[in-house]
Order: sequence, then structure tokens, then C-alpha cells
Amino acid sequence: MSQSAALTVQDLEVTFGAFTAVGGASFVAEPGEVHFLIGPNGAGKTTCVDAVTGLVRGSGRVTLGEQEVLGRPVQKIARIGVGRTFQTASVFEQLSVLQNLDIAAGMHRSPWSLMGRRRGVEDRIRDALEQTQLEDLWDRPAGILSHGQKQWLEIGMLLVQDARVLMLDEPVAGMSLEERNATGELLHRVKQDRAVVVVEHDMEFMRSFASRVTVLHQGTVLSAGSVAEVQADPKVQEVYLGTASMTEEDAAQADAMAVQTAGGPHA
Amino acid sequence: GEEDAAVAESCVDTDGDTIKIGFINSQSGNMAISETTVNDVLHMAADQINEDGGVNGYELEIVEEDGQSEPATFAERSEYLLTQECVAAVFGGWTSASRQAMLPVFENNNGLLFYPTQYEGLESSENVFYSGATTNQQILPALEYLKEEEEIESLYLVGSDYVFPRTANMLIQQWAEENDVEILGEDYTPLGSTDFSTIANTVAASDADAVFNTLNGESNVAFFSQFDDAGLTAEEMPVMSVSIAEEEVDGIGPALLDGHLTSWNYYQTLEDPENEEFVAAFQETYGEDRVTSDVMQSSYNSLFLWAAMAEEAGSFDVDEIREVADGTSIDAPEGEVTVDGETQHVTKTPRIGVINSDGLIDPIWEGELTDPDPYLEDYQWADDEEAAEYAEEAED
Amino acid sequence: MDVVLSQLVAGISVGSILLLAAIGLALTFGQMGVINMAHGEFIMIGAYVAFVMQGLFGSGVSLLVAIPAAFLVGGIFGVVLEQILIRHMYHRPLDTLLATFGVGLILQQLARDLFGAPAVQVSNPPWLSGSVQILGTNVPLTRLFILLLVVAVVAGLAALMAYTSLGRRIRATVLNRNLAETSGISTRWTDRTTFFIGSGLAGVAGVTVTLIGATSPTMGTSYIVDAFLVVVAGGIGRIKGAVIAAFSLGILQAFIEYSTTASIAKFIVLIAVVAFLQLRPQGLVSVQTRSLA
Amino acid sequence: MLELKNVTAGYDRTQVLGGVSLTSAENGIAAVLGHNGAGKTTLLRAVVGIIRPTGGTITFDGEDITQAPPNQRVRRGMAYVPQGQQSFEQLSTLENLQVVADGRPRPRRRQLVDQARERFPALNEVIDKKAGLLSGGQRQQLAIARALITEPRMLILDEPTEGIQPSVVAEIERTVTALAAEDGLSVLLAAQHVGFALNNASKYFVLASGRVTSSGEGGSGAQDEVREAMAI
Amino acid sequence: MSTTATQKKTGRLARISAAGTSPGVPSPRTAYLGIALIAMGLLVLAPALLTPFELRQMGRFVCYAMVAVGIGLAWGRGGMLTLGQGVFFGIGAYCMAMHMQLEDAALRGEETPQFMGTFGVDLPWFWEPFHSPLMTILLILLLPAALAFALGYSVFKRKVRGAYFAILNQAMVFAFVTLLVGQQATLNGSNGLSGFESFFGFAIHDPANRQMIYMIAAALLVIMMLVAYWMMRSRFGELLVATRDAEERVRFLGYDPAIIKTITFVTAAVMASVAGAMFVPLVGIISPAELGVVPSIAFVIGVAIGGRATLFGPVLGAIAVAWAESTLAENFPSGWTYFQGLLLILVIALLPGGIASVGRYLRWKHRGEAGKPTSEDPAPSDPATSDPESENSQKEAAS
Ligand SMILES: Nc1ncnc2c1ncn2[C@@H]1O[C@H](COP(=O)(O)OP(=O)(O)OP(=O)(O)O)[C@@H](O)[C@H]1O
Ligand SMILES: Nc1ncnc2c1ncn2[C@@H]1O[C@H](COP(=O)(O)OP(=O)(O)OP(=O)(O)O)[C@@H](O)[C@H]1O
Ligand SMILES: NC(N)=O
Ligand SMILES: [Mg+2]
Ligand SMILES: [Mg+2]
Repeated sequence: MSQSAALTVQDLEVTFGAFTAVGGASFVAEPGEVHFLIGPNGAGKTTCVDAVTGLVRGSGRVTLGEQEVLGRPVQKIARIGVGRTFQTASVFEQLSVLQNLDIAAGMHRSPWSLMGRRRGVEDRIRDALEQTQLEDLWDRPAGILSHGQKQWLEIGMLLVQDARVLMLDEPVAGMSLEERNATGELLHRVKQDRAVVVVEHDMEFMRSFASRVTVLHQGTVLSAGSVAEVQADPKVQEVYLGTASMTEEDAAQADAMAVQTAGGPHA
Repeated sequence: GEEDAAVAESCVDTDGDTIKIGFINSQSGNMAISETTVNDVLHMAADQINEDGGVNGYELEIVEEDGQSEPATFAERSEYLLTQECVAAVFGGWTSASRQAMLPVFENNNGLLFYPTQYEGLESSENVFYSGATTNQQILPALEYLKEEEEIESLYLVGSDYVFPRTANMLIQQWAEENDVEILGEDYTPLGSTDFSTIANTVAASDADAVFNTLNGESNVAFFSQFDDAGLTAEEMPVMSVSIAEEEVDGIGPALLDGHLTSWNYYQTLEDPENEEFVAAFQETYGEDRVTSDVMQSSYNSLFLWAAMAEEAGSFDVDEIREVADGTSIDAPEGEVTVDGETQHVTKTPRIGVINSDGLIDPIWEGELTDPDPYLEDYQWADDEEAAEYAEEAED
Repeated sequence: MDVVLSQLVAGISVGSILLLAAIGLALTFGQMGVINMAHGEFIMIGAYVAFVMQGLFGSGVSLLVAIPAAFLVGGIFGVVLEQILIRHMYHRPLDTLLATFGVGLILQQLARDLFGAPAVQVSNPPWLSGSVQILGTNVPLTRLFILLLVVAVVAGLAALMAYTSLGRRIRATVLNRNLAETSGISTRWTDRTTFFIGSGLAGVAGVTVTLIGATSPTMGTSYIVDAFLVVVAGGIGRIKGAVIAAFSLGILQAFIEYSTTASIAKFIVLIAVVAFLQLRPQGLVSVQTRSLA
Repeated sequence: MLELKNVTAGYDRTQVLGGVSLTSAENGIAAVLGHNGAGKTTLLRAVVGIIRPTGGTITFDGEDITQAPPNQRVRRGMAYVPQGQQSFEQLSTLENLQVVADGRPRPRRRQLVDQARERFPALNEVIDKKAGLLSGGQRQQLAIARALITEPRMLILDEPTEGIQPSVVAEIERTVTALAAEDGLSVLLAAQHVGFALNNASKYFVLASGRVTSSGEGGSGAQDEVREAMAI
Repeated sequence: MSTTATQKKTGRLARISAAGTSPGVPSPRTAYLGIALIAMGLLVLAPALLTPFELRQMGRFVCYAMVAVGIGLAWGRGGMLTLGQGVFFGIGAYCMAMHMQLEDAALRGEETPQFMGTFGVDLPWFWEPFHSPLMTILLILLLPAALAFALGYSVFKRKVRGAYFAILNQAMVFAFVTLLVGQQATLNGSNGLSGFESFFGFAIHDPANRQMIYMIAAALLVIMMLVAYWMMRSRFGELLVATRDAEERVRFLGYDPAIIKTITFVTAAVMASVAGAMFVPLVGIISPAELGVVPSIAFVIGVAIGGRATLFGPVLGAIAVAWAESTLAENFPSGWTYFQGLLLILVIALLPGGIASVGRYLRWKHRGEAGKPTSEDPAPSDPATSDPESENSQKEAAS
């Protein structure tokens, strides 16, 4: 595993023609933390992720440790250690779950290994299968997985890819509570030597697993801090959470659930 | 090799009372349009020969192959005819590409090909008889006519982009220089091309005295229609065509062609008894609305020429036939046709025709019976040096 | 100056033919994503409709009758093709390419068996003979007629697509069939209608090209590659793109042809398109998307 | 209103639903709950007709619609919000709304589009943008807006609030509950997220491996029961 | 993650082995057995049983089969519909033909091939390298590779795919043929090159040599099948399928899909070029008519009918279609056109996986009746039966 490093985003700006989707956002995702990126629909969260991973062109400065990220092609960014999932799951439908994972693991092999065929299953792939509960489906074409299963597969691919920064765009959409908690727990397990950036609208999930939160609004940072801090921020409540979104008892109940199933939030 | 030759010689089966011959024409693909007519007329000729008792007492048995308008298919199917069917002679081929593709097959198997189409010359093979015109029997007479009768001083050349037009135009350039005729332009379009607005414009702008047209097939429809659109007429600027025969006139539209010129050796309207018989027989077999044309007539002739030679030789052996070939003569619809043993081409009477509004072509000028001269050896101006110069210019 | 103008006019008229051949494709290929290789044969069918109409009505009025008739006949052929073949293959566009190539072979042979292999003659109506002077150059009336027809067809189609509910439905259907269905759009009806119009326009193109070229069973093949290129170079699904592409290609062809030969011009134009698409793979007018496709 | 009897369905060669029977709430929300891959989406697809059942019958308003194509079901009063923030990507937001409104009587079209824009103000900011360029949540809001334009009597929602910000989720919940209560709208809702589903549902069905394994009355009281049923 | 579930499943993890190749890739046993059978048939049985004429015909089919192997890789596995293989086939063929013409000219003691005499041109510069046999072979391999690389990489880099790519290929072949036809003085235009006497010093009309040339072609085909199998089965093959399915996604895993696709496209191009080079001594002619838009589609037809994404489908399909064409077309020239059209329509519409998928389909049916599906059950959406590019090109087309 390559050594861990922080993802630093500084004054990131993304424009589409006259429209500014991200207008100077800054945040730092440290290794060892699960950094949540939240904000209203259309705030620019996905665009931030897109810019960091090279899908859209952004300006400003993004570094991973010492390395510049912006301006490189997508595959180079992936190679320096930025991995991501997509808001709408995107896997290789015709290939089996195992092949999906094997390909994701390929970055660490020499190009020549492509010439050979796959013999045996690498440990990290075995691990990923287990962690994502896809062992039983290992030989199924990914195309027939349900929505949630595809999300898991994507996370599995991130795991074997062994990226230094994981960027997950709404990873738990379409998952049940237990599965959300399992995912959260998984993120906390893998965060040890990586930075994890999560875009989510699920507040229960955020409350349970966020180490730090950045709130985007109209392309700029509205608020940042711990879960409690941002939740208490009236600006955040106004544009994002809404006043009626979560009663006290709901929150308490959700927390209780999380503790109960996940065995307590992150260590 | 040894075995090769043995196969070729012993293969033709003369044990029964039939003798196999092969027809190879495109029944499919873009040349089918022309070549199916050849196939029709060949069948008619074979039937007539069989009715008269066959050749050397053998009834003709026909093996028909489809060249599919692809040279490689012509090569393969002609090899099939020679080596698998063991035919005594093969009739057909239209494009020069198909002929050149078949050439090595016939040479290596010592077979006989009768090629009916007018072509660009500069070729002769021991294994091929050419019953269509070579350049000195079609192109040059057309030029002579234009110069003598139409008194042209300038000419515009339009052709499809392939060997016949390019070679023909090369000769025309040489001839023109010798005869003080100015060539005002030379244009080629891809086969099948339908857009002639630019060419029509440049032709009109050139104010040439006549156009020499070597376009092939459907491009002619577009060319004449757009020529007409450009306001050009046969009176002001006649077009001399060497690839438009009775078959094609109808598709182009007699109205557009009315008054334009063609150069062939045969027209349906020729008034000799052989032709009247030929046309009547053809229309009886294939329908009143069908027309006959130069290439059809040449291929009709080719079967009779072969029959005459085989009778003369008293054999179907290729070498023996070749031996007696020189001077073999038949009374064809176009008049007397005699084989020249040296080049294996035939004598031809050049004729200029004018297209009439009924879609037929009226002969208006007739040259003398002309010996074939595929290499234009009798023409001073047609020497290599000039050709080289021309080629260099063409490169630029 | 004369040359420039006359070549410009020539180019525009080449372009208008290209556009006419391509406009139906802009709908069936551009909008529906169906690679219909039999489109050329639909053009051929339109031309034979003109031939038949000439037999029925004489060449004076037949053109005016033939245009709606060919639209109808082409359209019906299109609907039949859609119904029996294409609708089973919407999710495999490259396969439709091959299957419709097979359809094209059959239609060509059918025409050969019905009308004979040689070209048949469709003569131009007397009222289209002659030419007018525009900007000091001679423009044949046939060319002018074709240009006006193209302008009318394209404008009509563009308006249909942009402003009518049918246009929206057509676009919605190809974008997401299931979603269209579950939004209450009858995708069957929409597909059929779209194909009817697209193929009908091929028929109209067929009538029109009888004014300048041959009517024969294989005539479609001389238009099909160019027509696809126009749609691709314009940007798939963009009518505006197709218009620009057709006229640019036509004018380019005319000017190169003037200084070289038609063969070389053809080669250069094709290479230019290939090169252009390397620079602008989405065509002249490109589509924005966030999806990962 | 909607009744499924022993419906079996699946994809090409795999059967997913192994005989599902259920009756929707007459007016109110019926929640279909179940784990990943339990078959919720498949069930809803069968209900709207995107996949044809291989067995069983589906009746809507007393009429057998088992074989009817989706667009006819929509005309009869169903509306469907699929999973996954789907839209007509190359149509503008406005056109996305219009194309659905086109199916309504002419005089109402404008009004319906305007109403949708009022309900989802976020859409106004992106009204002329291609839907494919919208953010995930904007697209999902658009999807719900589209469904409501058909003035359905039955709304079929597959994880409708996925990707939508909390305040808007609350808003949608309010709208849907209100429509169910006041306009007699019947809702069939597939959800992972048990909380919302149950709080407002009058009925629930738990789906596991393509079968209904448990069902009952909704309300927050049912949570434990459901969680237990789902844990199997 | 629920711990109970994990424990329950660890036992099954052991079952996960190296198995699980991409759909459509046969097991090594089937593959090698099949290739061995084809090799037997082509290299032993055919020479023994066929007449020299038929063998020569078979040689032509073998050339088409070589092109088909490449198309199977590029289109079937990689989703790139190569409608322009005529270009690469033509390059190989013309390289070989030029060499053979120069060889013949040298035998005659002349400088230039016969046809150039007509126009009296000197040997053009681009003929010069083909004096050397070694150079000729090198160019047969390198020219198509270079062109395919230049064309492919720039195009793939810019994410041109689906219908765009297919039509671009078609334009390319159209341009190529237009150019060739125009080269009357230097490449004999539409007549093409023919009338060869010798092949690397061997008299071409000697039956023994003819057989040898056939054997070389057949052996090359077998080698190409081995290469194809290796490419299908390697990780590269899996990556190729992944690229076909979700090109952009591959990028996010650190690969450059343009390179993956270019490698495959180049491989297919070289295979077509070698096929063209063998076509010339076997058939005795190469002309633009063999290379145009329609022949290029014809190359694809055999592949589609045989089964594009499989190992054997393209080869068997190409041979079967070519055979059917030369027998049926002979007997029913116009009927053949109908038949060919119908066959194409029926196979593509009803059996998109090609004939090769019949077996799999039957096996599935059989197993389905026998009881529960097993884990080896083919995917419901079998790549062989669904268009690899469908999603992409549909999205592209849609706008
Ligand atoms: N297109 C398809 N082809 C084959 N099988 C499919 C297809 N779509 C889904 N399946 C299978 O059907 C089963 C049920 O899937 P479905 O999408 O209905 O689940 P779901 O309950 O909606 O799950 P989720 O909560 O993850 O969306 C899954 O096992 C899945 O693998
Ligand atoms: N390619 C593009 N062209 C034009 N506008 C775009 C493009 N991509 C994104 N946008 C706009 O940028 C804004 C931010 O979108 P983004 O997807 O980043 O939001 P988000 O924060 O991820 O929202 P959500 O929570 O709904 O997923 C939106 O208004 C969207 O319409
Ligand atoms: N021989 C000819 N006309 O091609
Ligand atoms: Mg987002
Ligand atoms: Mg679902």
C-alpha cells in the first residue's frame, strides 16, 4: 500500500459556460477521517468529485500529498491514488463480480500481467468479496445485480483498487439500515491509512459516521466542522436540512439504531 | 508444370455427343445491367448453332457462371470452367478488369476466352480472341469523324475513372497534338458518380467544339441531364460517346441524347439481311421491346467465330484452333468479320451514329473495314515517348 | 469571381442533394439511433415511384404527384421495416446496420426483378427545363427546385422536432424507452411515426434525384455513405449540424473538383471528414452530457 | 385499487418474483419493503408493465391489465417514478415536464407544468438546462414532478427520495401524504428506508427473495415487526 | 456487516478459484480441441480430399477467416464495429502484389510491371521497397499496424465509438478505394494487379507450390486463432470486455481505454493485412473491387452469422458464408441475393449470438428443464446476444 496522504482542495472552481457549478470550494480530507460533503441538490458536490477525479475540468489547486491532481487525465489521477464511485452505479455489466474486482485491482500489477490470464484470486479480492457480502455472487455478471448490490460492488472495486483517497458519491442510496451501517463501518475500517470523502444526503448515516463535514451551497463552502457544529448552523438548516427534517426524537432513535447495529460509531 | 498442362489438354471431354462451353457474365452486381444482355445473346447463338447441327457434330452444352461484377470472381469461376467443367472455350467478360483477371487463368491452363467488348487495346494474348473493337476501330475513327465532318478545333474529355477512359484519353491527347486539335479539359469521375454540376459548368465555360465522352454506365444519366441543365445542346456542342449503346439510351432518356453522337461498329438499325435476321431472332426470343447493341452483337459473333474455327480445325484443341484462326471469316450482322491471326482481334467497320428521339441510333457515317491494330503500330504519333510525357503531365 | 460564384452555386446544389438524402437519416439515425442501411434503397423506391407516376400521369404533373406519393410509399416501407425488424433491435444499433444491409440487398434485387437491371428513364417536367440567372451565374431550374424543396423540408422537420409535442415525444422515446412508456407515451406509435416520416423523406429524396441522375436498382448505394457522413459530421441528432455539414461538404467538393478532378475531390472530401471527426468527434454541433457512456 | 394475484416475473432467464399477491391501499400508502435484491424494483416494474409477468394477474380498478403496455396503464391513472434518477437527458427540464403534460387534455397542460414548477422550486433554476446536466437530486425531483403531472390515481414510487436533500424530502413526504389523504391517491412505495415508509404507510409488505414474507398495517408501531421480518 | 452472514459464507469462499472466464470464452480444453480439429481439417483433410481448384477456393475462404478472427476480436470482444477492414486487407494485398509484380518483372528482365508500359511511367518511388522480400513482409505487418494505430488512437482518444466509429471506417474504405481506382498509371486503377508468375521464387502455377501457399495460409489462420484465444482469455481480454461495456469507468480504474482499444484494432488490422497478403498468391488478383464498402461489410457478415464474440464463430461463419456464396450464388444468382439478405436478417434478428450461440442456447434450455439454474448458468444478458455497444451508441445517437 502506498503511503497515506491528505487530499487538499483549494479554491476549486468549475464552470460550464456561463454557469458556475463550483465557485471556489476548499476543504482538506485527512487520512484517517471520513469526510462528509453535504449540501442542497445542485450545490456542486458531485461536480467537486468530478473535478478532483478528472472527469470535468476545474481550476484552483488540488493536491494529494505532494502530487498535483488537477490537469491530469482521468486514468493518471486514478493511478496516483484517487478512487471513486458514481452516483448512479456503474459497473461492467457483462463481466462477473470477480472480474470486475480483478480489473479494479489491475492498477497495481505490471502492464505485462495483462498478457497472462488470471490464476487464482488475490487476497485483496477475496477480502473485498467478503467485505461486500458478494461472495455468493462472485461469478454472476454484474449486470444482473440489484441497485444496492451494484453499489456494494463499486465499493468493493474501490477497496481492491487500494486508493489513497476514496470518493464515494451517495454510496448508501438504496440500502437498508443494516447495510448502511455495515457500509459505514467498512469505511471506518478502511479509513486508517486513507482519506475517505463521502457525499450523502442521509443524515442518519452522516451523524453516525462522519468525522468531519463540509457543507456546500451554490458551489461554495457554507459551513464546515464536526457533525454537531454543522447541524447546529442555522444557515445549514435553512438551505439544507429544513426545519422539520429531523425531530429530536427521530435523531435519538436513529443514533440508537446505529449504535445497536454497528456496534457503536467508528473507533 | 507437367501435370498442369496434362490436365488442360486431356480434360475436354469429346467422348459423348456434346461439347461443353462456358459463359461467364455478371448476373449480379453493378455490371449485371450490361452483362446479362450478353448472356442472353450468347444463349441465342448457341441455340442457333445447335439447331444447325452443332460444331463438329457435337451439340453445345452450356455451363453458365456468374462473375458477380468482381474481377476475382471472374478469375476463380473461369478457372472452375476450365479445370472442373473442362469447357472447350469460354465466352464473356466485359470490364477490362475482369478480362485482365482472367488472363493468367487462361494462359496457364491453355484455355480459350472470347472477349466481346470494345476496349483500350495495347494487349494481345494467345489465349484470348477479342471480338470487340480495339482503339483504332472505334476511338480513332470517332476522332477522324469529328475532325473531318464536324470540323472541330477543340475537344473536352470526360470519362469515368478507370483504365478504358484513361487509356483512350491518353491516345486522344496524342492524336490531338498531331492534328492540331486543342484539348480544353480532361475530367474523371468515380464510377457511378452522379454529380456533374461542376463538370457541366467547366464544359460550358470551355466553349469546346465537342465533348468526347468515355463515361460508363449510370454516370451518363447524370452527365447528360446536367449537360442539358447547363443549357448545352447537341447542335452547339455535340457529345461523342463510346460507351453508350442502344441498351443505355432508354435509361438516359432519348430526349436528352437526341442529336448526340456515338462511335460503334454495329447499330440495331443497320440494314443488311444478317442484322435484320439477328434483330428479329433476338426480339422473338426475348421480347419486342428489347434492343440489340454492339457488344451483344460482338459476343454473338464470337460464338460463330469459334464454331467456324473449330470446324476448320476439325477439333476443339486450343492449339489447333489457334493455328487455323487467321483469316476465319463470318457474315455478321455488322458485316464481314475476319480474324487476324497475329493479334487474335477481328476486322471491324467503324460507324458513327446519331441518337434519334426513338432511342435508336442511326448510322450517319461509315469508315472502311479496318484491320485491328491494338498497339497502334501504324500510327506514327503513338509512340512511347509521347506516352511518357503524357503520363508525367497526368501526374501533375 | 465568376468561377467562385459558379462553384458556390454548384456546391450548394451538391449540398442540397446530400442534405436531401441525409435528412431522413437525420431522423431515423440521428434521432432514433437506428442505422438503416436500407435508407439508400428507400431513396431508390422513391425514384421508382416517380417512374411509375410518370407512366400514369405523364411527365408534366407527375413530379408534383410523385412527391407526396413517394413520401407515402417510402413511409409505408419504413413502417413495415420498423414493425417486422427494427423494433426488435432498438437496443442493438450496430446490429440493425447489418440486418438492414440485408434488407437493402433484397430490395435491390426486388427492383431488378420488377423493373429490370438497366436504369429506367424519368424525364424532367417541361416547366423545370431551362435556368435562371442568379448573381450572374446560370442556375438550372431543377437545381433551384431541389434547393427550395430541401429548405422547405428541413425547416418543416426542424420545427416539428423543436416545437411540437410529436417532436418531444420522438426525442423522449429514443432517449429512454421505458421512461417514455411509463410517462404515458406510446413508444410503438412514436417509433412507427418517426420511421414513417424518416423513410418518407427518403422517398421524397428519391423523386428529387431523378431530376439529376439515374433511376436504377443500385442507385441507393451511391447516396448512402455520403448521407451517413453528413449526419455524423453534423453531429448525430442535430438537424442544424446536418444542414451545415451537407452544404460545407458540397461546396468543398465543388471547389476541390474545380481545381483537380472529381475523383480526387471525392477522396479529399472523405479524408477531410475523417480528419474533422478526429478533431470534433461529436460532429459540428455537439451534445453535452454528464453520463459516463 | 391495485391487486396482484400470484404474480411471477423476472428477466430473460432468471425468475425474480415467485408468486406475489398483494392489494394496494385504496387511498393511502402501501409500502413494499425488503433488502437489496429482494425484488422490489422488479415488482414495481411488473406493476407498471415494463416487464411482463410470466404468471398471475394484475388488476387495476377491477380491470385486468396484466398484458397492457405501460403507456396504457399510465393513461388509466398510474404514474411511476423509477429508481435511479432517470430523465430524458437531452430534453430540457421544461421539455421533460411538457412531454408528459402532452398526454393530458390540452387546456390543462400549461397549468400542470406550472403546478409542478411550484412544487419543486429547485427546478426553476434549471428549467432550460438539459436534464442530463442536472445534479442527481435535481433529476430525482424532476422525476417526481413528471409523475405528478399525469394527475395519477395511483403513484408507484421506487425509492423516490434517494439523493434528495433532507428538507425537500420532507416536503415530498408532505405532498405525497397530503395527496393520499385528500385526493384519494393510492401510493405503492418501495423503500429500503423503513422509517419514512412505515410512518406514513397504511399497509406494508415485506419482500424477501421475490416473495411476500410478511405484511400488515402500517404506522411507526410496525417498525420492530418489520425489522424482524427483514432480518431473515 | 452482519457477522453471522460472513461466517456462513466463508466456507463458500474457498470455492472461488481461478475459474470464471469471460462469457463466450471457451475452456482451454474446448478451445485447444476445437483449434486442433480446425487445423486437422484445413491442413490435413482439405489437401487430401479437395481438388486443386477446390483447395484454391478453400484458400480464399481461409483468407476471409483470417480477417474474421480480427473482426471477432475488435467487434465481438471490443465492441468496435470495423466496417473498414477492406483498407487493411488491401494494404496487405497490394504490398504482396507489388512485390510479386516486381519479382515477375525481374524474371522478364524488365524494370517495371507490364501495365506501367501502357503509360510509359518509371517505377514510382513507393514501389521501390517492394524489391526486397524481407521489406515486403515487414511492410505487410507494419503498414497496417501504423495506419490502424494512427487512426485508432486518435479516434479512441477522442472517444469516438459506436456508430460513429463504424461510419468513419466506412468513409475510410470509400476514400481508400477511390484513391486506388484513381491510380491508373501507378497501381493499375480499377483493374488491380494480377497475372503473377512467382511467389518468393516459387512458380505460382506449379500445383505443389500452390498447395504450399495454401498450407501457409491455413497455418497462419490457426496461429491467429491461438492468438485470439490467448487475447480473449488473458486479463487483457477481460479488460477489453470491460472497456466495451463501460469505457469511461475503466479510466477511473487507472487504465487508458484508448490504448486497450487501439491494441485490439491494430491486431485486427494486421490480421486483415496478412489475410490480404495471402489472398494475392492464392487468388491471383487484387483489385479495388475486392476492397470496397460492400466487400468490407461482407467480411463482417460471416462474423455476425458465425457468432461475433466467440472463438470459433467468426472463423466458421466466414468460411461457411463464403462457401455458401460460391456454391449457391452459382446456381441461383438472383436467388442468392434474396437468400443472403434473408439469412442476414434472420440470424441477426433472431440469433444475435450467431450460429455459435445455438449450442449454448440449447444447453441452457436443456438445463433449465433439468432443474435449478447453477452458478455456471450463462448470464441472462449474454454478451453474445446483446449488442456490446448498445448502451453507448444509443446514448450517443440520442440527442
Ligand atoms: N436486468 C436484470 N436481469 C437479470 N436479473 C436482474 C435484473 N435486474 C435485477 N435482477 C435480479 O433480480 C433480483 C431483484 O432485483 P431488484 O432490482 O428487483 O431488487 P430490489 O429489491 O429493487 O433491490 P434494491 O433495493 O437494491 O434496489 C436481484 O437478485 C437482481 O440480481
Ligand atoms: N456538464 C454540466 N453542464 C452544465 N451544468 C452542469 C454540468 N454538470 C453539473 N452542472 C450543474 O452544476 C450544478 C451542480 O451539480 P452537482 O451534480 O455537482 O450537484 P450535487 O451537489 O452533486 O447535487 P445532488 O445532491 O443533487 O447530487 C447543478 O446545477 C448542475 O445542473
Ligand atoms: N473494355 C471496357 N469498355 O471496359
Ligand atoms: Mg450529486
Ligand atoms: Mg430496487
